[in-house]
Amino acid sequence: MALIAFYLMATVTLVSALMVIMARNPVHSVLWLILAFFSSAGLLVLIGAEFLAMLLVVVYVGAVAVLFLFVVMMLDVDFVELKDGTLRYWPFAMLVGIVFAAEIVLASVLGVHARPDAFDAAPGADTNAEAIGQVMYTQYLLLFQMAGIVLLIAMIGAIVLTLRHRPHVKRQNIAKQTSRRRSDAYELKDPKPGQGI
Amino acid sequence: MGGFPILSALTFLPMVGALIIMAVRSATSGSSSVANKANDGRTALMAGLVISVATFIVSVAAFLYYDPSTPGYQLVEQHVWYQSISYKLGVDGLSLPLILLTTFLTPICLLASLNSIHKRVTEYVVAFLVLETFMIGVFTSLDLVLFYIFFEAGLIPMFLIIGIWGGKDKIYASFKFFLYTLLGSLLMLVAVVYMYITAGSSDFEVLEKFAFTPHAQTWLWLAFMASFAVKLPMWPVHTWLPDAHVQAPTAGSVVLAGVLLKMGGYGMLRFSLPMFPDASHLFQPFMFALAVAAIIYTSLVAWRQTDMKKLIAYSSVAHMGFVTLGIFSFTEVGVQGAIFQMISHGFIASALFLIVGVVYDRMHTREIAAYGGLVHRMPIYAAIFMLFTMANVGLPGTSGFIGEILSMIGGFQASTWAAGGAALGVIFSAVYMLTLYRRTVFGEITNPALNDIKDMNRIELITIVPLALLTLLFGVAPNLILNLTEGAALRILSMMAGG
Amino acid sequence: MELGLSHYLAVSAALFTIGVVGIFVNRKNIIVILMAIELILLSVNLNLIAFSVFSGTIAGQIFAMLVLTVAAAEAAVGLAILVVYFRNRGDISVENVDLMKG
Amino acid sequence: MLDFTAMTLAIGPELWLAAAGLVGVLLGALLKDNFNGLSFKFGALVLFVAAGIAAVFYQGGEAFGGLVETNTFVNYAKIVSYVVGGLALVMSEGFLKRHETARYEYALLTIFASLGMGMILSAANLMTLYMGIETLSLSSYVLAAFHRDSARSSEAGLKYFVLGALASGMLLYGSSLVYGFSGTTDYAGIAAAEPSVGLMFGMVLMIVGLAFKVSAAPMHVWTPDVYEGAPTPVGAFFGAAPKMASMVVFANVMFQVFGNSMDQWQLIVSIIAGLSMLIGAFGGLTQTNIKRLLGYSSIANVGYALVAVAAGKDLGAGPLLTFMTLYVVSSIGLFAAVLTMRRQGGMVEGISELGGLMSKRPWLTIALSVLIWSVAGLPPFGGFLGKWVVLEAGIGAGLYPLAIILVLSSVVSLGYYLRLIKIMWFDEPTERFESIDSSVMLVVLTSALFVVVFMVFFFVLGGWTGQAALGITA
Amino acid sequence: MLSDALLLFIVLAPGLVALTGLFHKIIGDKIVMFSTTGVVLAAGALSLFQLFAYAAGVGGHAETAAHGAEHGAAITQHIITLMPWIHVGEFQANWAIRVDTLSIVMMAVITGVSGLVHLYSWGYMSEDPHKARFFSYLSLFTFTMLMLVTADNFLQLFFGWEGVGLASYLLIGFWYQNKAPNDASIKAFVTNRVGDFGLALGIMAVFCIFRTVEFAPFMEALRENSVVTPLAFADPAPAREVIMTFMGHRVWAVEVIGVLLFIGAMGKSAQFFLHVWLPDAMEGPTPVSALIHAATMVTAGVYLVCLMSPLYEYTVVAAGMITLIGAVTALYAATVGMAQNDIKRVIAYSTCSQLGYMFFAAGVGAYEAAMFHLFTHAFFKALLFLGAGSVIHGMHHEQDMRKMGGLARFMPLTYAAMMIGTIAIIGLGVPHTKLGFSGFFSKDAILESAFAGGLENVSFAQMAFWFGIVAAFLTSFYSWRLIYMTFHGPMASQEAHEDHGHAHDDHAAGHDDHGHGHDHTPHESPLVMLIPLGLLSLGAIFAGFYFYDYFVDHSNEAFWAGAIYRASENHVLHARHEVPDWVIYAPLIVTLGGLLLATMTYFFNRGVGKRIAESGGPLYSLFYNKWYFDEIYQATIIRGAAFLGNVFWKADKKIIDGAGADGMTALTLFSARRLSALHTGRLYHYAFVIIGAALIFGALMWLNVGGAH
Repeated sequence: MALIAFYLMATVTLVSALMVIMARNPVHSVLWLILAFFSSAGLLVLIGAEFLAMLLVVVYVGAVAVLFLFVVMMLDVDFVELKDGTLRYWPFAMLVGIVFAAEIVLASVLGVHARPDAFDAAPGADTNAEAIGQVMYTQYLLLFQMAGIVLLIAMIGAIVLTLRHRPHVKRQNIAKQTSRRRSDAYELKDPKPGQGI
Repeated sequence: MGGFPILSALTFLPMVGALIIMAVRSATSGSSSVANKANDGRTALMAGLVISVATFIVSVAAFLYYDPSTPGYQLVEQHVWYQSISYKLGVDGLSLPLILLTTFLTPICLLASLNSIHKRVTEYVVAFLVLETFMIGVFTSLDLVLFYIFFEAGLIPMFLIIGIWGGKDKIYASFKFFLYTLLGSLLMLVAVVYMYITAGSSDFEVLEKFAFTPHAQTWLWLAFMASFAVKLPMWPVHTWLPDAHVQAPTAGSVVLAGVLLKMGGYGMLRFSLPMFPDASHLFQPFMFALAVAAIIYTSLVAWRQTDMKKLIAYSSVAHMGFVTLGIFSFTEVGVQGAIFQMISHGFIASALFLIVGVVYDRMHTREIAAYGGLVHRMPIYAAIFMLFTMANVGLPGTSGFIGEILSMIGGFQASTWAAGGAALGVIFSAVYMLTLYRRTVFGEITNPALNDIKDMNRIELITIVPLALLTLLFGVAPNLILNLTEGAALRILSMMAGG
Repeated sequence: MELGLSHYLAVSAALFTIGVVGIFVNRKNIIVILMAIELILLSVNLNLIAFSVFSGTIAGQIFAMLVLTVAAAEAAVGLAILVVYFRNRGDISVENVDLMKG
Repeated sequence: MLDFTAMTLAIGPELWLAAAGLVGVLLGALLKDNFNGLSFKFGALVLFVAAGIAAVFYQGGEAFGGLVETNTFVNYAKIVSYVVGGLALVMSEGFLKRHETARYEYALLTIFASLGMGMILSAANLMTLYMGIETLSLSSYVLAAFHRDSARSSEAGLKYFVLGALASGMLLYGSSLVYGFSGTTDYAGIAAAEPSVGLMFGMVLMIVGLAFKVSAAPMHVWTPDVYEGAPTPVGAFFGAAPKMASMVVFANVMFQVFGNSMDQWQLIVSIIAGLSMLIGAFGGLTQTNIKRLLGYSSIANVGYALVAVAAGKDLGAGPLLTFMTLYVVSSIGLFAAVLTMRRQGGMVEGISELGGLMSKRPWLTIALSVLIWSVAGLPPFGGFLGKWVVLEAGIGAGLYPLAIILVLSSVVSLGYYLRLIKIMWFDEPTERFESIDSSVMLVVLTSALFVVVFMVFFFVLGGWTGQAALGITA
Repeated sequence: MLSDALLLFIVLAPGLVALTGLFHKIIGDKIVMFSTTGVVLAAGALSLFQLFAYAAGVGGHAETAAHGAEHGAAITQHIITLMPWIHVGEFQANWAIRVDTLSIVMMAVITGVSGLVHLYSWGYMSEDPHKARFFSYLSLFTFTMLMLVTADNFLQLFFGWEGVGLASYLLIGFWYQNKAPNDASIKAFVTNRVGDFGLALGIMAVFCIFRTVEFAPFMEALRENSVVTPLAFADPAPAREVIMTFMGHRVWAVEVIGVLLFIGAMGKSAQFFLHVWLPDAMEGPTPVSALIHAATMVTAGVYLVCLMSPLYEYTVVAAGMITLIGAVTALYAATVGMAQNDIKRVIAYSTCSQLGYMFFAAGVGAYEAAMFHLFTHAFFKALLFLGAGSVIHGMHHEQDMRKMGGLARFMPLTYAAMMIGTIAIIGLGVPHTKLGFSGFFSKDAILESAFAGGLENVSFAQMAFWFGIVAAFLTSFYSWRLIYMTFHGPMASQEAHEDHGHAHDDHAAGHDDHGHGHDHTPHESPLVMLIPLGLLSLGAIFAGFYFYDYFVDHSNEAFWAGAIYRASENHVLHARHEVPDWVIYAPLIVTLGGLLLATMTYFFNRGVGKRIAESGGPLYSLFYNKWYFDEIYQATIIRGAAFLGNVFWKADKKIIDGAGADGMTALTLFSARRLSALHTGRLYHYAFVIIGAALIFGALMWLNVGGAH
């Protein structure tokens, strides 16, 4: 039963992953990507890693994919025209891909025989989330903080790169407004007759 | 003298002088008009001259403290530097004459530049003095790593000298000179590292006693030879030399022919023979073949040259062939002959380049065809040129003869073929030198530009006459040098025999 | 046949390959490259979690969480750079990214 | 629960950097553009202090339950990285000001990148390593694209990002395999694990990822483009601080994590080293852009450093530090030279623009030439001894082909070093040169002085690195 | 024997006065001329005095001298060591003055002739602007030649050997502004160098086998046949029986040394194959030709062979080679001499031919006869040359005999001197009596020795004899031809004078003045030139008669006193007394035959010679063109070398640099460009490279691990 579910979801994952890179329209790609995430989340649930499965959906689908969609929409490019001529490289790419995959599969799968087929997603705890929670802020506190800094960097980076102060846009400056004095607002002139200002 | 580090003083005196000149110049360079600049240059040259003469005096002092009757290294200074590498200086009968040659030639070079170098004179003087330090360092160091540092560092000032003050194709020549030489010496570096690791020291005296396996010797020998063969230069890796000589300024050619080439021969005697005796024996026929090829081949090529400097450059290659021949005869006569030939060639080739420089400064061409009939206007020049022509030809009575004949006699004991081939070179040298002389000096003046050419002036005479006198002196009384080098030669040969 | 580690590893390997191939097979659109990178990270996550679960050590899952975080950050930075690039060039075709070469 | 003493001993500099970085963010938020000018001095100071802290806690220690563990080997690298990072920051300000991009984020990102460097150096766990790498990388990507109005800069950022992400992916996948087959992410645990095919394969992928970070061939492909496109000060930073850090990390991972499988990785590292030397030497020959040229030069030098890595822990650790120290110091000086090349009407980086520098700025030229000779590995400058110790390690380990490649590529690469010298010394000046920031001049002179002084007093440097290497060999 | 101081004076003083030429600007030409001439004349007087005194002493103390001869050189040889020259291990050579009979004879010849030539040059060179240079060259030559003959080791010999080459070079090219002298001087130097090549190798072989380059131990070993231990290539063996490996062949060491040394002698003495320079050397001023290219330098080869008599006594091949080459040269040069028109060239070929005589004499073992001929030849050949110089001087530097004729009227004294010289060279005399000119004694001694040698089956001796006879005939013919063409008949030069200005006056500025300052009639030379002619005439007449006994007859052993060594089985010199009468008369007969033929063709029917020349028969062309030696050498050796030189030069650039520096650079740059092209700047290529690398490294690892497991 689990096996059938696994094969089903694995197939969906791989097919949608393929479609991500093969789709003509990037919007479609993003959608395929979302599907791939969903189905791999399913794969994770199969072995009991529910917390990660949830995170995957939340972070990827909720944030990353949406970000992608946003950018794809924002950068108004003629996508259909872009995809022409890609097929020429496919046979070669397939060959490389197959060899590469074979190498990894052989390396990772062959050596794994000694491992038990039984799995335990929550060592030393009742649930998967609890198991993670036990170490997340203790043993791995440093990494948790690092992750924060990484996100901070990403934020600073994104802002420094994309944020623009448009010089001709009027913005409200409250400090400036409140610090305004009467004397700043007007100026007394004493024009002599016949001379103008 | 006691503990005074005379060799360190000797080695670094020019460098310190160079730094002082540089510092003084940058301090005074604030207000410099064109006239001032010319003046600055002259002052710098004079300062350089004073420093190099002082260096020469120090080297003579070192010579006086040297005891030729004791073999082995003397005036040794040693300080541990890094791990088993030492800062170790010392001289023996092999290096001392070469040091004297260096310190003797440098003032001459600077003096010869007085008329020919007009731009960036301060830098020129600094480059020369720095070069002098490196050249002396090569001969004084008794540590392989230190030697290598000096050996390779010398490329830099020479590169600049050719590249800045050289002729039209100076870039090509300077690059060729640099890369050619470097390729060889980097292969040597690998060998140096290997030796350092294997023997656990880079001290000459330790390495001389250390017995490398025959297999290792073969490779080490080849790697060292890659460097020395280029430096010497041996056929067929000589092609950088004509280019470098032709493009270098006169003084550059002088120091190149006078000293830099000698480092190759010095290296063979210092390393190849005593440290890799088995490999040296193994490659003896090979070296003989190359030496003879160099002598015959380059002599013939020299004959066909149309450029005076190129001709002399090729002739240098041929003469260095005798050095190879002598060294690889593994006989006392041959080795002493090779050392003598190096020193003698230092005088003769230097003088010949100066001689070319004299007319080049006046006519700005080195084409043989542009000259002819110089004797009518420049009799003193003609006489001096004749002397050095004959010295280069190897006429007995000049030092050129002693070196050639001793090398050949040494070579004869090892291979009659090689000696025979080398002796053929003696014939060819007459052909090309006399042809050169005849086409430049004899005949009628055909080039109208030569009509009011001036004979050598006092400065030029001061530069060349000492060389002439020494060439004759050592031709008549070569024992002055031979006695000095005897101990070193015997020591090298005994190390070869004793393993 | 039981559901085993090998299954997951195989899927993950395939996914990784697809991601990798996606980077160099795509000639037209940079965004797809960014998505391919996400696929690679996904495959890594699968791997890590599978190893974690099948070996009974929690480290892999923590690792996966970190990867997840970084993936988000990477996506943000990547897209920001892409936007800047687009502003400069008006185009995000992969073929045209060759101002600098040699 | 948190042992602050242990933490400080182990990663004191990084804690300082993180705190300072956050303070910097606050300052930026408060002072806004007023912080721009100050931020560079602030950043440099932070980095120098971090170096100082690293020096104080030189012996290192372990903290965070084994996530981080430092010793003299990595602390030495930290000190050097922070110092050269600080120098890079010092000389950046003028350039960025002229290009109107002197924003405080630059300094902050540099600090965070340095934090990343510190973390990867301190890492004793694959996860720490990964987080450190990402900290460093993400900052670097942004820095590379920092000239956001320049097509070249943004293209550099893009390329760096895409390829960097790919490399991270490889590294990560490799890490996952390593974790899977050893059952732990702990360095010590992995080192103790039974080697298996999967573990080794994971190691290969990790090597690929790390090689990318140090820009070793054939994972070097991004280097020339990014060096060329990124703003010059960024190039200077890349060429120095992260280079030192990631090189040492590469070695650290090889020595510490996979130390028992040396016969498995030695060949691969040797190939990478050989390829790097050759590509770095040959690739630079045709370059006319000086930054690109320096990129190739750095590839070649990474190749030399990798020879020391391939020589193994006992032979290679000290030489690696020695070589990298000399190299990164020279590198920062060389990039300072590029900073002097600004002309009226924009940035010009063709090497011919250096023409006749000698006649205009003799001291700068002499200092630069010293650096170039040094990087080229010629005596009598420090770079020679750097090469010497590397060769010593390589030959000591019997890597003769690598030694030969090393010298051959030295000759080839001299082709372009000589060209630089030639342009500066032999050619006539093309245009008049502009005034130079005193900070840039300072950096050039300092680094030139460094390679000269440490040639003479090489035993001092050799002593330091030798002692530092004891951190992992003893 | 003279005191050491005087000997030193003889040898060194000419060298020192030669240096005065350097300062002629300061001290003036005259002082240079005076000092050089005075010193050399003084040296000449001293040397001659020594020779006569020595000869007289031998006459008086034949017993002692004979006793001395038995004990080799030990008694009579006197060596003054001046200073060490080269001392390297066993290689010891000193600057020294060796005085024995050989060097006494040579010193007399050299300084005597040189002194006269110096004197003669006062007149001959009177209008040359470079007199100081000329005189100092002459003195320099004298010095180096003396160094050569007084050497006590091979190296000093070599010094002198090359030194005279240098002086010869300088003097041949004395008129340096012209092409011909320049070419000739280089040719002379280079051809000599070819000889020196052999000599140098010979010296090396001597050192290699005998471990010394000093004459005394070398010869001692050969005389005593003591065991020598060679340095290389041979095993220890008695000196005469050492077998060495030379250029891959196992040969007798003495033969190798002998042949090599003889090659040196061939070069210096212009023997067949290496003779080409001597005729060209006539481009030099005539006094030079007299001194260097007739009387002294060219005989150095003969001297060397005689000096090396202990060696050649024990060689078969080398001695045979000497005989053969000598005989061929004697005949060859005589044939060429018949067809030449330049007065100096005729004499030059004559010299060549006479040197051939000397060599084959030495080759058959009659060293004394060779030296005797050397001695007499010096007088009459110098006389002939100086006479010719006088003619040339009188003819305003015209050298073509076809433009001369009837000069006897204008210059009777010169004519007389030339007649004496001619009679001396053809060797006119009455057999079985002691009546005859000097050539008679020496040449007949040679021919008889050769015949005697032939009887004793010495290699090539028989041939040498017959060649010598034929050559004697030819000598007589061309010598008289010269006399007749120059001094007799109508004055052919009258019409030639018109274009004389173009022919030969382009030597030096001074000669033009000379040529045009007078009317164009020939004139007798000044006294300063005639005195040397007179003195030499005396020598040409009486030297043979006076010294016959000492050199080759009864007192010869006492006279030579071991300076020339003869092996116990060599009886050639005595055997010549037993030759049949026809051998003794044959030279006289052929000489008279030559005289007759010359008289027929050039005295009575003056047109005959011209007609033969104009008909240009093949034999005539062959002789006239010197058997085409120059052309053959030009076409083969010189062209070949030039071709090789050019090829090598091109190879330097194309092949060596092409495969080396330039080629590598090009290849490097090519690869660099290719490599650059690989950096396309495209992301997907870059990504592919990274992935490909991962793939390959993975595979490598796979293989590696697979191999391990």
